[in-house]
Amino acid sequence: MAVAVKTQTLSPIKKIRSVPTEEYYVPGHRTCAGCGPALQYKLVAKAAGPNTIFIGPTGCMYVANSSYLCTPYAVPWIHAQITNGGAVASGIEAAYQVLIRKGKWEGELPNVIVMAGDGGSVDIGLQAMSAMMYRGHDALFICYDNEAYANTGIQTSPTTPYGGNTTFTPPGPAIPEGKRLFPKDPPQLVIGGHPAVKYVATASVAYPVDLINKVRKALNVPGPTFLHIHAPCPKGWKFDESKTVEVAKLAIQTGMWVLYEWENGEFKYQHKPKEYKPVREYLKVQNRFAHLTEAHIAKMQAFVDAKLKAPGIPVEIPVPPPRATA
Amino acid sequence: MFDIPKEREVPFAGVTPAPVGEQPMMITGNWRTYRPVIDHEKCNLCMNCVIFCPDACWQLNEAEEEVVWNSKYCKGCLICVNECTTAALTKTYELDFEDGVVRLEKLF
Amino acid sequence: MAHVHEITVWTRGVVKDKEGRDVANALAKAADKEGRFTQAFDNYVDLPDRVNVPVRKYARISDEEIEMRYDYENEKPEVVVVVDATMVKGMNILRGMNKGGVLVVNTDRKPEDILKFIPNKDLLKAIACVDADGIAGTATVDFSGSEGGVDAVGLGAGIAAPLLGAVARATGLVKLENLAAVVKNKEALYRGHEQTVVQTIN
Amino acid sequence: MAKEVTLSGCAAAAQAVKMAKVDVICSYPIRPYTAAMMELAKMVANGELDAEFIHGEGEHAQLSVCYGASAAGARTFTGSSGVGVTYAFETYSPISGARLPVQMMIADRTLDPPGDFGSEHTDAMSCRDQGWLMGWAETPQEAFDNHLINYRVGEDPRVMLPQFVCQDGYFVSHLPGKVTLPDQSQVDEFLPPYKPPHALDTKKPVSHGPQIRPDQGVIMDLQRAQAFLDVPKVIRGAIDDFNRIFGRRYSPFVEEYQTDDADVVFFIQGAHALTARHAIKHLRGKGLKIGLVKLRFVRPFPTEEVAEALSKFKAVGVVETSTSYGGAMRGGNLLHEVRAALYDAPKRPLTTSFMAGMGGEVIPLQEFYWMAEVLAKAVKDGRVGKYVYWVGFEQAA
Repeated sequence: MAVAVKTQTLSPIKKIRSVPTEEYYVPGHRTCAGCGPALQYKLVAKAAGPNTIFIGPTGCMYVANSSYLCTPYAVPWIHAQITNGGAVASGIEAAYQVLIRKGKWEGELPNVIVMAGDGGSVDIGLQAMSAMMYRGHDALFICYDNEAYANTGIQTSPTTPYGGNTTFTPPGPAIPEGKRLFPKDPPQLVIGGHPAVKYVATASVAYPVDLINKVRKALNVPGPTFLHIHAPCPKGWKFDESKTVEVAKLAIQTGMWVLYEWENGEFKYQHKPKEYKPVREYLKVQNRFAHLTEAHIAKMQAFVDAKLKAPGIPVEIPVPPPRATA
Repeated sequence: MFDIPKEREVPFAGVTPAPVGEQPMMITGNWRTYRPVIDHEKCNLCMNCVIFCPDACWQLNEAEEEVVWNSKYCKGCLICVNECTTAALTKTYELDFEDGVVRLEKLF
Repeated sequence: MAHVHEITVWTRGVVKDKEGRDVANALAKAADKEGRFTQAFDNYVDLPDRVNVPVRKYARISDEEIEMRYDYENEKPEVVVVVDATMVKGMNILRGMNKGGVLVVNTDRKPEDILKFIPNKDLLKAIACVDADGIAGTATVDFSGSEGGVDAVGLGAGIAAPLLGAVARATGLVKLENLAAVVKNKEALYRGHEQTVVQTIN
Repeated sequence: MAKEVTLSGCAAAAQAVKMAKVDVICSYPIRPYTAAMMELAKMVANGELDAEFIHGEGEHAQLSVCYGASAAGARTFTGSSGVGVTYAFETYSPISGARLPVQMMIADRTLDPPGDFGSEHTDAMSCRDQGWLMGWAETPQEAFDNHLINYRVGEDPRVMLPQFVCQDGYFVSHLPGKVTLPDQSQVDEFLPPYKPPHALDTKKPVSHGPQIRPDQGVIMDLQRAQAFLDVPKVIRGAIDDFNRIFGRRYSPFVEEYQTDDADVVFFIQGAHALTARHAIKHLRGKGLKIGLVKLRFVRPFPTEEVAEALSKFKAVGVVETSTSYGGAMRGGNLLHEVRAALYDAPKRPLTTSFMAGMGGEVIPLQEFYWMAEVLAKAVKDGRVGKYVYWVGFEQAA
């Protein structure tokens, strides 16, 4: 009886020059000029290679990429509802398991990758993602985080930072900070309750070699894995589209985003700055934070300071006022 | 059978073939207001433009040892100009060039 | 059927999306003031807009009730406004135009510099060039008026204002004073009107 | 060798799914369909069935898992009841639009509030316009057979549509009945292996379900509409083969009982047809010329067959176990379809609808007698009193 296994080992790379030249996310898609999520998609597809199936829950990376009966995916790709990326991936992985076992399909178990936005991962898609991880399917769930429902015109999501101006959290005299709630922590959500998951990491478009290596490691590790990828959105965050990588880098330099790996219970940091810049540096380059006052910024700095103590440590956040809206 | 004009046919169940190399049905070179222009003399092949382009519009030509720009798809975001380590890339207004015309009859 | 003046505005998603919409909306509002029948809307298929993507905004003006309301597109524009001049390289912006139309372009260049990129320029009666960026300085980026929302910022604070001045000058479709009544940056509107270079073609 | 056993509808469904050599099963518990999954879980645990058995985290996930697995080329099975059926609602149209022949068993249950385990067809009927085949079984035997017939029809290259295979909760799903289990070789002869036309295959990459424009959306709608125009022919072929291979005598769409000289008939789908037959036997003993027309597929609705069958009679009583609040017929779902089918018939019978078995109550013989009385009176008066009667709660008008 054939057993569905991956014998492949995707090897790590050391430098930018060693990044594979083949593209599996090809030019010709309707994503924004300077799109962070598109950039991470390109890198993920390169890292994973041809033996890959992408599942694309609804979001920018569905609608903008597959606009009007054409797609940029050189490997098999399937649309999923925004609700069910994890479940569709489960079905595909299970199908390959049984089809290989029964001799109905010959070849290696493919890399099954869900490419979900923040909403499709930790908001409406959370249930399906969690179940995929609980059941132990051999699939990689990627949350490309542009910190809003960008496809529908920039509405707040559970990862939109405190103080973010979105079309559902506009600042106004009654709610001067715009978004009042502090964000969910997706990797901690995964680590916290899914014993089948042995590898979780955060990544950023600012560090492509690190990102590629994390994708490869996640695909080499058997069972479900999770990557949380910071993907700045020039439209939603309102910065010049040439600054996507610069903004991503600033997030790491200010501690707004932390690069780490979690493997079998151990945390390891990557590209950790020796000294963090003030959060203000990050906020001031994005117009979504233009309305914030000194008091708001101080609140945000306190949140980041607490968070930087260590991943996984619960952050004491200022309790939002009782009538807080998302 | 329904009478579906040839030009309006849609593949069965909307399943479409995967593109090879580029997606010819979504040409994006007409998105640019500015284009990156390279001075190969200054380029040290740091590869930042290649790695950071969301649209894969910079590729390394190994034989020629130089990076090559794809005018047909470049949307003009200029991340490459911003991330260029040697100032080999400069932002230049698209109307200064006669080439790079992608005249689509219809959008999409 | 009533004659409907169709105005198509070509602009770029996100960065100049609101400005393009402002041009269409302001033309319709100004014509409203003249007691005419009007429509102004985004092309639904172009949404959601992405940074730099070509998108279309439409206005329709008529002296009688306009019977087409749900058509996504202007089939036969008689005025085409280009908010970003580089779009002339990318699209057949005059598609559907009958002979005798007018093209209004936001550019600091001369009409002939633009016309060389327009192979079907013989459709045009005139081209009008105005340096709207130079006059108004900036483009307003705001999403409140997109997706059927109500604009919370106001019309014509940015480059739409001089472009509207140019449209009035080149077409006479709406009166300048009615545009002035609906546009925020009135000075830019007037300067646009004054500084527009109109070149007659046919 | 074929053998006769006693099985509930749930157990019979599981046997059929096993003999169909299904590849991926996704379960989630809800009464009353659950036993089908319990049976399949045992078969997998015992090594009788080689399938991936996935515990979904809800009905939405069940259908989503099957969507993915079917797209990857696997034969899939899932099922649900009541509010579980409606919880998965989002997934139905994407599955039929993607033309994936997922099979879903529905053992009917009322929709809340409040929780009621009783059988009503309202759960399944509320999904009838999602591009799935849909039909009911009267007995565990018919349930067994329908699962095989539906795989065969749904996976036919001319069809490629998902299937709701329905049986009344409790009445069929829980009550044991005689089932003739065929030989595996018979099933293999009837049901070829699933050959997906465009599986997600890394060797032949394709994109499934890209975004489309409105002018492309209508063409996709036309594709499904065409499939539904083509499917009756495929069903007829499948039923012919089924009858030949398994020695049954199914009609593809409508089955008639005691209709040769009938003046009035019950029109019905599912379990209660069984009681209706007995009621008819007794009513005939009293001299009433009454018969039964049973519907086997409500999607595709066999318009011509229904019109032809029903236009012979003076009055038709549609016995419904579902309702449409505020509908044109004041409640009768099937009556909408029946009257629409009869509209162009040269001779139209009187029609009315009976809300019977609602809430999952039994429809006793007496209620069928009462309905027969209403029909007889309608014939005598030359008119029906009402579009809909809630049986047991109102007088014959």
